[in-house]
Amino acid sequence: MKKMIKCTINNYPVEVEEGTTIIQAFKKLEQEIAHYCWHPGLSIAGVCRLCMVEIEGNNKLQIACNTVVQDGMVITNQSQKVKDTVRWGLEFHLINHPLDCPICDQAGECVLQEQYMKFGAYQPLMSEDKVKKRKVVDLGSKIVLDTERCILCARCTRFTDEISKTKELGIFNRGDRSEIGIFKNKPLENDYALNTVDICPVGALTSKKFRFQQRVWYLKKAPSVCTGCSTGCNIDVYYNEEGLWRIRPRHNSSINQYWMCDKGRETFKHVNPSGRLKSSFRHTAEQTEKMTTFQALQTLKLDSKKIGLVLTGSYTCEEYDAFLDFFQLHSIYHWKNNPKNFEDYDNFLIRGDKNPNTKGLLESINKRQLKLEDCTQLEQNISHLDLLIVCAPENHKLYPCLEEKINLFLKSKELVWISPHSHTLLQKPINTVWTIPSKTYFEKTGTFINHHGTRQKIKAVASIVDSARSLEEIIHILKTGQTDLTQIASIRDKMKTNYFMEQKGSL
Amino acid sequence: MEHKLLTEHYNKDNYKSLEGYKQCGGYETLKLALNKQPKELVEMVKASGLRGRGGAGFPTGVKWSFLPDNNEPRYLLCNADEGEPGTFKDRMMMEKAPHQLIEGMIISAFAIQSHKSYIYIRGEYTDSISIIEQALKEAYKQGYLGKNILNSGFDHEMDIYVGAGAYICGEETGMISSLEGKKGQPKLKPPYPAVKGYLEKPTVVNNVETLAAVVPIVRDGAEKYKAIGTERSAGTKIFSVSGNVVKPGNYEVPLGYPLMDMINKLCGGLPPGRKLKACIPGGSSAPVLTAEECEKACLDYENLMDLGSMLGSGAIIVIDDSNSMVDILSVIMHFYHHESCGQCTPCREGTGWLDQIVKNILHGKGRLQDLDLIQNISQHMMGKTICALSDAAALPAISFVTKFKNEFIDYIQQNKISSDNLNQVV
Amino acid sequence: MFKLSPEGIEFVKKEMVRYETKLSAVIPCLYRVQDENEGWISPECVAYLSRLMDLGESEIYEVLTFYTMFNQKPVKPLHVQVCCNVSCAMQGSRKILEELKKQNNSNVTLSAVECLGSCDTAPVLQINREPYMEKVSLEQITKTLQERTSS
Amino acid sequence: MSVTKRPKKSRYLIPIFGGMLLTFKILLKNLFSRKKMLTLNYPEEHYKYGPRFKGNHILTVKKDGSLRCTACMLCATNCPANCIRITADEHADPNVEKYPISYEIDILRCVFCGYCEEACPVDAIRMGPEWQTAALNGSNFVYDIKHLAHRENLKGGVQSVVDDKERHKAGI
Repeated sequence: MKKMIKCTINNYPVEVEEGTTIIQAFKKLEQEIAHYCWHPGLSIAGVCRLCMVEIEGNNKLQIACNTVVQDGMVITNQSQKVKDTVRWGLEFHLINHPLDCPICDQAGECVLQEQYMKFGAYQPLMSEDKVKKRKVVDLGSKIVLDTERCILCARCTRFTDEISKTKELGIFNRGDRSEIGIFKNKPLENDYALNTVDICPVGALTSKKFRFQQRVWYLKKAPSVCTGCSTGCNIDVYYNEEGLWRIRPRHNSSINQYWMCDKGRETFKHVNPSGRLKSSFRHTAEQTEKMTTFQALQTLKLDSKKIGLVLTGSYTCEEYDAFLDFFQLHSIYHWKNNPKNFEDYDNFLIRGDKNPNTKGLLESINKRQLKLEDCTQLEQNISHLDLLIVCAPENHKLYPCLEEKINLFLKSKELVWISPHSHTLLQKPINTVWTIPSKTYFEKTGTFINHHGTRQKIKAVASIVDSARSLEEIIHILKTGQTDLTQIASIRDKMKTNYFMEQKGSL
Repeated sequence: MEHKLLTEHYNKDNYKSLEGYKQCGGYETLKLALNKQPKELVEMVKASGLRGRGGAGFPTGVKWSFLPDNNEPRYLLCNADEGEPGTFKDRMMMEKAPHQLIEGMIISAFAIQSHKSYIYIRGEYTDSISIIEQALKEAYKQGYLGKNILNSGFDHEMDIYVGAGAYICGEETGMISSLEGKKGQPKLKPPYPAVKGYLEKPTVVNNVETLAAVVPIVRDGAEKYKAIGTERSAGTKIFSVSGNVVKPGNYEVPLGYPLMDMINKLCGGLPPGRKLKACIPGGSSAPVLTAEECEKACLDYENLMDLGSMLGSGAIIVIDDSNSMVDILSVIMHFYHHESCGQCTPCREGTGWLDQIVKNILHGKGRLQDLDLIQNISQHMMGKTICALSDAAALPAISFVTKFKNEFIDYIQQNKISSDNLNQVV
Repeated sequence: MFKLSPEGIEFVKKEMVRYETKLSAVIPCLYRVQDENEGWISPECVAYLSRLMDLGESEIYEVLTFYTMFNQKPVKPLHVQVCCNVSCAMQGSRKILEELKKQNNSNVTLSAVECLGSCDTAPVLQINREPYMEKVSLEQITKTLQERTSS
Repeated sequence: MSVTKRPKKSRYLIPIFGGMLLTFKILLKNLFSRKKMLTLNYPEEHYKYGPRFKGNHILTVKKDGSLRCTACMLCATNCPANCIRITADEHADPNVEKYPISYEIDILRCVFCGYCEEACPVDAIRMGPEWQTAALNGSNFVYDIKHLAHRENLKGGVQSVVDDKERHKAGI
């Protein structure tokens, strides 16, 4: 326990831990303070010179990011002196900054824009020519750089130095000729490179994939948990009525801090309606029958059959519980994305287990003292089964062994394939195959348990495919023969009180 | 009158060799110092009132006493990256008396108990580099450096590091960055170098002249040194006089020496027929003094501070009436624009902006409101950055524009082009 | 393809252990590369040095572009650096530079540099990394350049 | 609510005749001096609106004939009728950077408020003098770039007065 000290910020008394910098105290109090170079996840650079504060008894203004709060300090950034300085600081930032906000992809979430509106001078004094620098510089397959828009806050270079430790980026030249760049033949291609785009306060670094796709003010964001691997990074999903557009990390000090990997940022594409399984089908060798999910579940005969269940780690704990409670199962199999590197870890965020809830699956199994076999065991047992239910992965791309496994599943007498996506192999089977659309993480509410055992709750944001049902809902239909979904909500509420008491990183 | 404390033997040819230096009593002080307690030496330097001769004028003994009291390795760095326009004293000292610097450094290193020191020399000084290299070799050979110096049990290694052309490396933290092999960008303070400097270890950075001055202090005692100069500016200082004087050069005088005496008596006055127009007393970053102010000026820290200028590195640039102040300011502004490291925004953008405005005025494209703008920009550059380079750019800009406003207005209103000998703008 | 001479490689190895950190050796090594590569450092040299010293290319490139004494473009055998700061400018150094530019000597690269620290002997210039030429006049430098060009 | 007292039945005749009188007066006037007639023989004759009239949209072009539009989507954002759809893409020239590969206005949804024109930072969209949106059944009422910038009436496109060089110098 650190010692707490008292100080006054803009006339509000506040108590902070010893060693806190002034800017952290400002953030804690939610007081506005202009800044570019300071980022809570990076070292202090102190170069933008905007977070100026006046400390009582000190004639000279101090930067808040590198000044530690001392007991009894009286700090303000509301005085005229500070306001003038900030206004001029912005003026200095803008004299060589191009005024191409209409083209710039950052417009709308640009810190420079925001802070100019709040603190700026509105009366440009510069009448001389701006310094011209390179535009649309290719930094590799992921990122585009505009050196003119760069305000040299050095966040990105600090990121590559300190967090990814790959050191691709550097600030070359000096004075107002300085520019961010990479060395000729070494592109910015590390697994975390796109974080530099997030932390760039202006539109200097933009992601090639997202660039010019949407203006950010058309997008809404929803908090969620990344389903790309078992780390369970906290994310914000940006979406609008046309679909999902991008994923950015959300701060969680105990899991991903401020970062996420570039692979995780791609885990929104499978959620979008194109390519989703839009209704249930019953494929047989002779014909394909389209039906609603409700119909399909009504027609499905489960009585007195030997049922095998294949589970992947992409479903929520609630779904596993519902499934395992309902069925009388002959055997349960765990389908891993890639058994060889399943335990891999790059010592930062990326794990080989490409499922968000493998821990949750194991927990549900262990709670019921069931036996979970590896998917390789299925080969021998498949002939004993009457019906095989496969809760397939949500994101097929993360499963390199997908086709091989589908061919195995197709050997069963009857196959129920529950997934947001279908597969061409399933459409021309020898025996009967049911494909039932399930929901993605964006459409369902539930709990994921990450690799460290942290429970994280996700919340349904929008309905994307109407006919899709979560496993819970499927069980509900099977149990009651009704599609009344309000009942599920009550079950969920009950579970909430049971499960989410001590969770961290909740939404 | 000159007071030759450091430069006493500079006219001797063999003074730069170890033998010559020893003949003039060299390395005797070191023996004296090694018999004292390190703490005693720090107190001695503190008592002598020696202040940093590089520009900032911070009391040297006080700087040394900031070092934390622990067993961490600590470094002594000698700042020989002399880049301030108008300054050339360090070059002379290194070329004429390398052993004086080395002796001063060994004593200082002993005082702060540092076992490793570097002399950071700017890359252009090829002569100085070879002379110091030679001198270090000699000193190692004679056992003044290395393990167990003069059987005192004190070890010290000294090496040189050659810069590569960046003014900002003359700033102490910039120099540390450069020495670490990075860009010479100044570091955030706090932590100060005395706590976390070179490689995050406690570090003391001192100017060549400061370190050399430790020798006479230890030799003659603090009292004697303190008696020279004025009450608060003790000791002698080497001034580099350049510009429009008959005999430019380095002159060692006690602090508090009148500026006009320096110009007229020691430097032989201005070229015949010329009149004093202005004088920059402390290198290009010091605010300029008008001819009237020069009459009142004495060369010490306080007096110049009262006149709104500063002693800086002691580089006196004398400007006569044949020069255009607009042109000189444009040269100075170009310098700071060129040398800004580009780290802090106000300096990076401000120096370029000032440079452009002054150039516009020089080329007859100025506007009257530009004069206010220069002052405004400068005002908001001062004290807003990590190091003092933006102050160094802002101070001359403000002083030139206020003190020689009419000349600037002339340029703006009459589109006057600069005087003949300065008309080539690079 | 640029390569250091065996002595050069030896030098780099030595410098790498001379200072407390390997990074400190970057500046001396860049000097060495510049000397062996006809007075300038190409990106290729940086890539080579980064392999030799096992440092990131951009780390070395940052240093290279920060300091003015490293040439990023090819220079002629005589790199004449004329000081154009206050004291020298007052003594007409800019005029000398201008005149030298007009002479258009094909063996000479001209550049204006900041204070060389020899203001008492203004105007001052430096050819390559040799000792300064002090109190130069246009005639004197023209003559020197002609002599050295012909030899 | 105001209540007017109804006149007696017989009194209606007087204003009816008054009205008839006026009608016939104008009829006769128009018959004899057709120049002073107020109505137009649409569609043979067209009314000429003032230059500020906000009619059908025009996308202005640069000197080389390419669109001035930078696809900033401010018009689409401001459009109260939600009738503008733009798809942006990367331009080969780094100074242009972004341009629309498709720009569609659903003219039947448009309310001709002129907000798109107001919002445009580069004078790329204007509302021109044309006002006829009528067309036959089955016509395309979603105007594309070809129609908006290069339709025949525009005679090779409308150039904006804003100078590109000046604009680029200012960093826009």
